[in-house]
Amino acid sequence: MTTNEIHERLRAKFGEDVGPLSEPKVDPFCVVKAERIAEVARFLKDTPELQLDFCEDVAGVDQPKKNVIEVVYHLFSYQHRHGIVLKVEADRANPVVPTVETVWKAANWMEREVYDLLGVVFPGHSDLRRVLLPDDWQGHPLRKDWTEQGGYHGISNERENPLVELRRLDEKARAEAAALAPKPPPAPAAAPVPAPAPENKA
Amino acid sequence: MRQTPGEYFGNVGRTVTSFWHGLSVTLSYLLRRPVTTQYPDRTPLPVREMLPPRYRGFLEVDAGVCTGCQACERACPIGCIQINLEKDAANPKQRVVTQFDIDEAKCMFCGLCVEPCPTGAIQHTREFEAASRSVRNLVFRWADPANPFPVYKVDKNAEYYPRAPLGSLMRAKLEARDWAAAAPQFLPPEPPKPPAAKAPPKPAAPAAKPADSAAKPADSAAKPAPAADAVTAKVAEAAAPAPKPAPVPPAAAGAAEPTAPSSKPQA
Amino acid sequence: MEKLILRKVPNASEEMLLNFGPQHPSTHGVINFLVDTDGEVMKKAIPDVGYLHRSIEKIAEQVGYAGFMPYTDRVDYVAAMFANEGWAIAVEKLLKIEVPPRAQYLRAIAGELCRIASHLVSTGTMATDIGATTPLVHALREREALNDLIEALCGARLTYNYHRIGGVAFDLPEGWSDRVLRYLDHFETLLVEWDRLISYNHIYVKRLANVAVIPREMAVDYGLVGPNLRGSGMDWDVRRDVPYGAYPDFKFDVPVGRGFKGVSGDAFDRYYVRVLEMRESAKIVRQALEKIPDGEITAKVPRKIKPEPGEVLSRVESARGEMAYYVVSDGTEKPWRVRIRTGSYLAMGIIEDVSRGLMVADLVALIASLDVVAPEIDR
Amino acid sequence: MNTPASVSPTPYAPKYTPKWLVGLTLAAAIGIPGAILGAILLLTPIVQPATLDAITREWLGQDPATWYWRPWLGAGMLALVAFVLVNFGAIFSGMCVWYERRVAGRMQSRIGPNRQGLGGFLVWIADAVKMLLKEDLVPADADALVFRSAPYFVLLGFALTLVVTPFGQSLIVADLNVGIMYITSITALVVVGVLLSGWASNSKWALFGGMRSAAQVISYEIPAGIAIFVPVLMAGTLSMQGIAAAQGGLPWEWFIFRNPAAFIAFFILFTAQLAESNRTPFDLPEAESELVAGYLSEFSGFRFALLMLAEYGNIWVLSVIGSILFLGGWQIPFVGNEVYANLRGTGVLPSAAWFGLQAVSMAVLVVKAAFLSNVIVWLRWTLPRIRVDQMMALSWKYLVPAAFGCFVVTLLWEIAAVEAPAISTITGYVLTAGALLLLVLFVRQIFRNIAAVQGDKLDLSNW
Repeated sequence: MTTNEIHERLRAKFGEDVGPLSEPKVDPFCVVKAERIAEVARFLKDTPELQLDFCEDVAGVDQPKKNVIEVVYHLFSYQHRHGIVLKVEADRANPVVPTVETVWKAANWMEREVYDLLGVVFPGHSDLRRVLLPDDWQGHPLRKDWTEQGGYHGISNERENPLVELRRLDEKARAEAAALAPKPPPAPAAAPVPAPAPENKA
Repeated sequence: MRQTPGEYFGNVGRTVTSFWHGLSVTLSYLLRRPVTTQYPDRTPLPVREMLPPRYRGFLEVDAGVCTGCQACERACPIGCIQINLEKDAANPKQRVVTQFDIDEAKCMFCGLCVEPCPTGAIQHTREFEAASRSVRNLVFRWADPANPFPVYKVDKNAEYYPRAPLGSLMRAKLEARDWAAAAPQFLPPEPPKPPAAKAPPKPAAPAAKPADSAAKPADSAAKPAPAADAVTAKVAEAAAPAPKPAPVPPAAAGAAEPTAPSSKPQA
Repeated sequence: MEKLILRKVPNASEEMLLNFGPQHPSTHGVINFLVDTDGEVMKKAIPDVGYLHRSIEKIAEQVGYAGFMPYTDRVDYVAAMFANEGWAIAVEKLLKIEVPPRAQYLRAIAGELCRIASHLVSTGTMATDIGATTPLVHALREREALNDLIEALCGARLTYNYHRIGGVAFDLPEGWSDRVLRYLDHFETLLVEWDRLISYNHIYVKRLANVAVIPREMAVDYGLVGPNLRGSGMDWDVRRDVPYGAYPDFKFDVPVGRGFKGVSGDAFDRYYVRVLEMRESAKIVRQALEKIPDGEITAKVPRKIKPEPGEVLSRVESARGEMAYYVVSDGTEKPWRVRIRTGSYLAMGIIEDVSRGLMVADLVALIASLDVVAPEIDR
Repeated sequence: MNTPASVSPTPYAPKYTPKWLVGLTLAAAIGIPGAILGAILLLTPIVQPATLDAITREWLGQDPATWYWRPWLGAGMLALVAFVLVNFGAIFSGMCVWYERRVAGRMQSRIGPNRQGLGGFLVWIADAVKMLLKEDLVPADADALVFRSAPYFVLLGFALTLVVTPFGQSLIVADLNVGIMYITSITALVVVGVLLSGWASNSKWALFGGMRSAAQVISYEIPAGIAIFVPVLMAGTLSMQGIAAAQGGLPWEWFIFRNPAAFIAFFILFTAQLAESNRTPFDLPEAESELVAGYLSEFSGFRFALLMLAEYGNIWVLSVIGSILFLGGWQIPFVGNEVYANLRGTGVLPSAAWFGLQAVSMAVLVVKAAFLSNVIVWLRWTLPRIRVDQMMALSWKYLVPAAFGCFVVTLLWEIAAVEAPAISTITGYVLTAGALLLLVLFVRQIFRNIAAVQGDKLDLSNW
């Protein structure tokens, strides 16, 4: 069964709650209303001739332009060797998507990861905890507007960049060399010198 | 659980037979030659010379054939190469490289910088031993800021580029260095007033994380500093495999072979 | 905060909470298992991952398409070739590039050699976790020989970075295929010795057979992939069923666990499926070397990799099962979102439910038989 | 390399062990065990009460019955011998560690220790020195007193067994008439020490290890105890020397081949003693991949060294027990027990020829014990570890019934042997021939293994 046929079955069952199939740029997908996703998933898995028993991937994508967070479900059927991509769009302010863990156990950990990294809440999930990040982590890093918190429990995440520092030393030495007669690069004085931004970075 | 007599005595029998095989295999290894080599001091050759020619060791730059095109700098995903070009004070037409630094501590030896190089000036050597007391000493400087080297003019109909034998320059550097040498003393950090001056340390920060496996979750997803965008944008445009059949990708593998015939993998 | 609460030892009870890791000889990598034990029997074991999280998916949004290739090495550094391949295939799908056949074959050769190397680590650590020290060293010895071959091919032993978008980086070195064939002759005979050394050892069989059984439906439901899925009796292999690259050209069997020593889906099946897969990979490498075509090793790729907006999922059969790259492009030079779906991550999801009622020693066997690799879990 | 710059300026030359170190290694390898065994050879006959009495009477001119210092003389001599024996245990365990690492390396296609002296032989001395220099760490929440004392229980359980383990025909500190029972009871001290160390460490891994060890040792005492009674029945005595004297120097005169039940009982005893000394496949108490180091987790420095000493010393003890009970012990072929008595001479001290013969008997015993130790090491690097429940099942469902069966069969066998002594002799010939056949087949199997793997060949270089 092709993706189009699966999509038609969905439209027949759920009507307008299942959006149109996107024009196949690379992989076509269809947008499903968030509140119906659990039923859609149950339908896709239990219908014998669909039988999408393999929840291959549950991924979250942050779309600030559309002000939504997409949760993408890649479904596949070992039996019939066909698949379909579903998308659920959740509001960025408070993203809430019903869990499909009850349909595919595989969704358990993948939804946990989506919650962890994008902050999508899945009501009904058995244990919605952070997976990859520490429990006391602030924010959800895969959101586009996430800003790095400086260090973690006093552990700095800054590393000096010797390349830049060496350039600063060179600038200083050459400035002095230009000022006075040429002499070997002196031991660094304490005076901070404003280094111009490297041109390839600016 | 209950056992039939067959299972009961079958267990004994299988145990005996399987031990017979296993013990005979292990004992037979006493009569075979071990495969380990006694690194570093009991090998027939220095280990660097037993490595295959394509081995991706420390990066080496031959200033003699460097065109100063900065393709390697753009190709590097983590920005461990830094090149600074200026006009020569003597004749303004001549551009000179005042800084060509490679931070081997940050380099992940992916070889992406070697491919876009038009002349094969930057290549991976088979050197891998540069233990150093200070990580700052792992920055290899291929241009002397005091007297910068002029960029190399490529002439179109040259058969080959006069590149020094691969590894010779790096070997010389390593022979000269002292592993316990004092680290260069850096200038104190500046006041964060000019944003441009604060920016440079940033871009490497997010990208450098996977290089050191000790990365903390805290490092997850550093916000891309504006400078990072600039760097990585250049990466994307330049890191594609060089389409023109310049002697580069062959040179990456081939340059070592003529110069190092005895370096065929011994294994 | 629940994880922190879990760490509290329950007082005034017969039960004991073991922090099985993060530094433990038999958690492969840095994983923590919160094991609730009653004597030698486990109530349950709760995996606690994330110690190796390096935010590779976030990094992908900041380095370009080509620049991300070295990072994929770090996703699963025991079998980096497949992460490379998955990323390359995904971007090629986005760019609609046709990879030249010689590059396809080179990818297959490198991948299968890498699969053997990875399975060697898996089976060897399995034996060590069960308590036999010698097989691991034998396996690592063979892996070193394979690493020498791969090193001669792509210049690195661990983080290969061999694939490029549109092809591969290097062609075969001269005399290399003869070395590979000579090695495979040695390796196939050595697999027989391997079975005699450890696979059929009665203690080993008794430790693994009928232990940590995962029925087929459960395996599918929990999204197990690769050898773990096949060990549960599911006859599925992406290389054969969703063909990619040069795999349609090769003839090879897909070993499936049908209860070699116990019931289907037990730890021994998952282990032995890997042993059999090594043989199949050797067969594939032989065929590929035999009929590798001439020609280019890289397709024509624009210097600026700038795919049109769209999204794609690429599936490759990694050593730890199906590895899927979900890439969303917004038309710029940097991917908008990269999602790496790895086998180990989902395999961790099943441990809590399978571990109920096992013994502590069986937890070790379970972890080893699922062949989880910490960096692939945490990415 | 024809690129001059890429080779190091100094021509490359591999560095190998210097000559003087080779000499030192050989001296240590021969001198240390030679000295300790020689001391045992000389001292053990002297500390026998009879000899001491004779010395007191003849040389000191005192009546041993009344002389006040006589007990102190005996005590002093015994203290000296005890010192020698403990040192022997330490040296044996040290050398066994080196040997095990070396053999393990070879079995794993490695070289093993190779830096400290020739073949890395001095590594065990270096290890000992290192362990003595390490900090003697006691965990903060550990039960300090018990934690500190536990290793001594283990050491005691090992060292006391050396009192009745013979080194030769009369090279034994005290030939107790209940020698073998004494050993089985004393070795129970080891489990006390292990249990204490597991408990006192206040570490979950250590606790696991201690409990496992307790369960294991106690349940394997039983098959071991029953199996021991097979040679006891055949010899009619409990004394180690008596059991050894009841056998002969030639293989078909050994108890293991004298009746089929004994043949099985030997393996039962061997297995059970493996379990008692926590060796693979029974190393559950220190299962590295499950319990990080088991009851050893929290120990360091000197106490760790003591535990290791006891563990490896036990290898010697159980090898000696096996060879004494079943493999003819110190019996020299074609040398009957009366020869020793004839050579003894009438002097206060035995004659030199007697000492020579004792040395030969010691050599015979050491060779047999070394062979068994070798087998133990070899097993460790081949076999996986069994699970706890399987360990219990093996003991109670397999070994105990089998051992008891052997016991009963031996009982009947001995009754029959009284009627027809020939059956033991015939069985001896038959079983010896069978064992030889197995040996030949095994060697053949080994060479087949090497030939089976493409590209591997018999190669003894780089030993």
